[in-house]
Amino acid sequence: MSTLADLFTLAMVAGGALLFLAGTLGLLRFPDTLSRLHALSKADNLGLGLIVLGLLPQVDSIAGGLKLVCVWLLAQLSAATASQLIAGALHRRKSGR
Amino acid sequence: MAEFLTGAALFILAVTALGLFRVLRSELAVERMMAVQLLGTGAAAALLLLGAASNTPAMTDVALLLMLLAAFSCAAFTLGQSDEAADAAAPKGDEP
Amino acid sequence: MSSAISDTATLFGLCGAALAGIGLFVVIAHPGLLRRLVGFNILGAGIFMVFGAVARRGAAAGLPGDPVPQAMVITGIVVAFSASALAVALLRRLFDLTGRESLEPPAAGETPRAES
Amino acid sequence: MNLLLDLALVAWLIVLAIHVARTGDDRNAIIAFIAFGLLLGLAWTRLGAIDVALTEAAIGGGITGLLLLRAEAHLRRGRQAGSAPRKASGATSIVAALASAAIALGLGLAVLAFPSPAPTLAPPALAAIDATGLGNPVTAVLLAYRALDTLLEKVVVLLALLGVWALTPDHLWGGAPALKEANPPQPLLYLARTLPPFGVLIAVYMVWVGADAPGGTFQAGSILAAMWLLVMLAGLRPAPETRSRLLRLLLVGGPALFFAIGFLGFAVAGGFLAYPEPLAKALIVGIEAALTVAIALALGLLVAGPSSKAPAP
Repeated sequence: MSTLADLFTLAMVAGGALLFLAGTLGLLRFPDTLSRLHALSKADNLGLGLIVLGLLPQVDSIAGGLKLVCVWLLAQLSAATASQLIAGALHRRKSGR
Repeated sequence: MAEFLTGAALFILAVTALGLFRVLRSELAVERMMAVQLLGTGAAAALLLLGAASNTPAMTDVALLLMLLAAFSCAAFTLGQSDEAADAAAPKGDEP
Repeated sequence: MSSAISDTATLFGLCGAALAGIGLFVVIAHPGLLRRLVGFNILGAGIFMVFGAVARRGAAAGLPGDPVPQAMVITGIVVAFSASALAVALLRRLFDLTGRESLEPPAAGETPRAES
Repeated sequence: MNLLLDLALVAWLIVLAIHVARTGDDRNAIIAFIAFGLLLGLAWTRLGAIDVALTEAAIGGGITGLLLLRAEAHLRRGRQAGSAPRKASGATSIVAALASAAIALGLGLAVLAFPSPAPTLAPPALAAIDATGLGNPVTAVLLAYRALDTLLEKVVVLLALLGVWALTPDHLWGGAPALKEANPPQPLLYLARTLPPFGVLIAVYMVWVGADAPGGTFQAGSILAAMWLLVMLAGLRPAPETRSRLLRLLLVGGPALFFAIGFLGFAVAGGFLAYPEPLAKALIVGIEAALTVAIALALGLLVAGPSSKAPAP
């Protein structure tokens, strides 16, 4: 375990954690629901992505690394469809009234 | 290193959970569901970090499962919403 | 190390006790049956967590916990889910037949809905 | 840092539970309960019980949420305006609070009074594990040492399903439950096409890895059930008719195979559910595969509820 890899992990994980903070702030502070949704999906994907990237040097088997990447890919898929679904529900609510 | 990773997990969980608690009082059910989504992603990130910190690779599987089902619960939620919209559009008085 | 384990176990055991109390409160005090069902699930989660504390304290021989209570909790979760599904089906039937979603007697003004 | 994380988790769990108790809106309570399920999964990993965490994540975070949200939507749709459930009276609340506080206190005292060298069955569970050919002690408990419990639990799930089906009105008996949305949104269709392949892959992985690492039939079964429900919700596949022979055969197949192997134990190994040693692992994996299918079907049908369409002639 080289110090360089450790430093990389440190930087990436810290960046990811900050993005989660940014996402939450966006969720609480942005003016309307759609822009909150926007902030949320950015933080989700990028934050988790950075953390996965940062943890990759710490993994000791190829299967473990693949699983980490799979978690991120699934997060991409589910975040994308989830925000579409939420936005669609919001849209229908507005136009239904 | 393990301390740092655990600390990062705690930080992410704290941030997302506090966001959830603020939003739970919100008017819009949609926003609550968004906060639950964020908590789900945060929980998955925390699981990955904790798994790396305590050297238990099986925790990655739990994160995998959370991510797989995150979209699922969101879909379940929007189903109720779409019913509401359909009801608003349909004429009233169709008693089953 | 072992004192840290028993600290964690005690902490989550107490949490389980509190959750069981809150769940029980919802089951008794809330009139809506759906909410009672959620309370029932919280009550179950609390009890399972006390079990988890027992399992954690039984960590030995290189295992993170005693596998026997853990296996019991897994069966318990599945059974609790089945019971919840049965309860939901009963509630939906009750609601379709009578229009009520609680077990309290209907108020004077309400008329029971006729079945289709 | 670890203690701090545990404390925070405990605090959030309790806050969410209190929110469920206090909030006025049922849907709000259910959303809080889904978040509660997520955090509960995390708490189980802190207790060193990853198998339980997987089960909780699959059931508590996934299909229980769908079950409750569908029920809530049904109630909301049929509710007449202005007939919101009445609040509990003050006296009831106080009595309930006292009773539940007493129970919580009693449980808490019991937790504090646990015997100090904790009794454990971990060493005997590990000592006999070689005979089963498994590597995961929890799977060994579920399918070898206490296989009778698991078998009875399967029967309980089937009984619950019978109970749900028994609520079908007479003229609809044998028909299919209505799950499909009237007008499924486009992203749901996309999700129902892309997610199930991943889900099936992960479920197979869970069964496979369950022999030696955390995972197993229950987790895999609930994932499969969730994926199946997703496909039915989007309307890509119709829900099966409950009178279908094949469906009933598959439902009963898992427990029946379990019973058959159990009785075979009398003949070959001298006891109910005793596995002959060289075949133990093969038999266990076979039972697991059949049980996974049966559990997935049973859980999916439990969520789908009684049939609400008359059977096709």
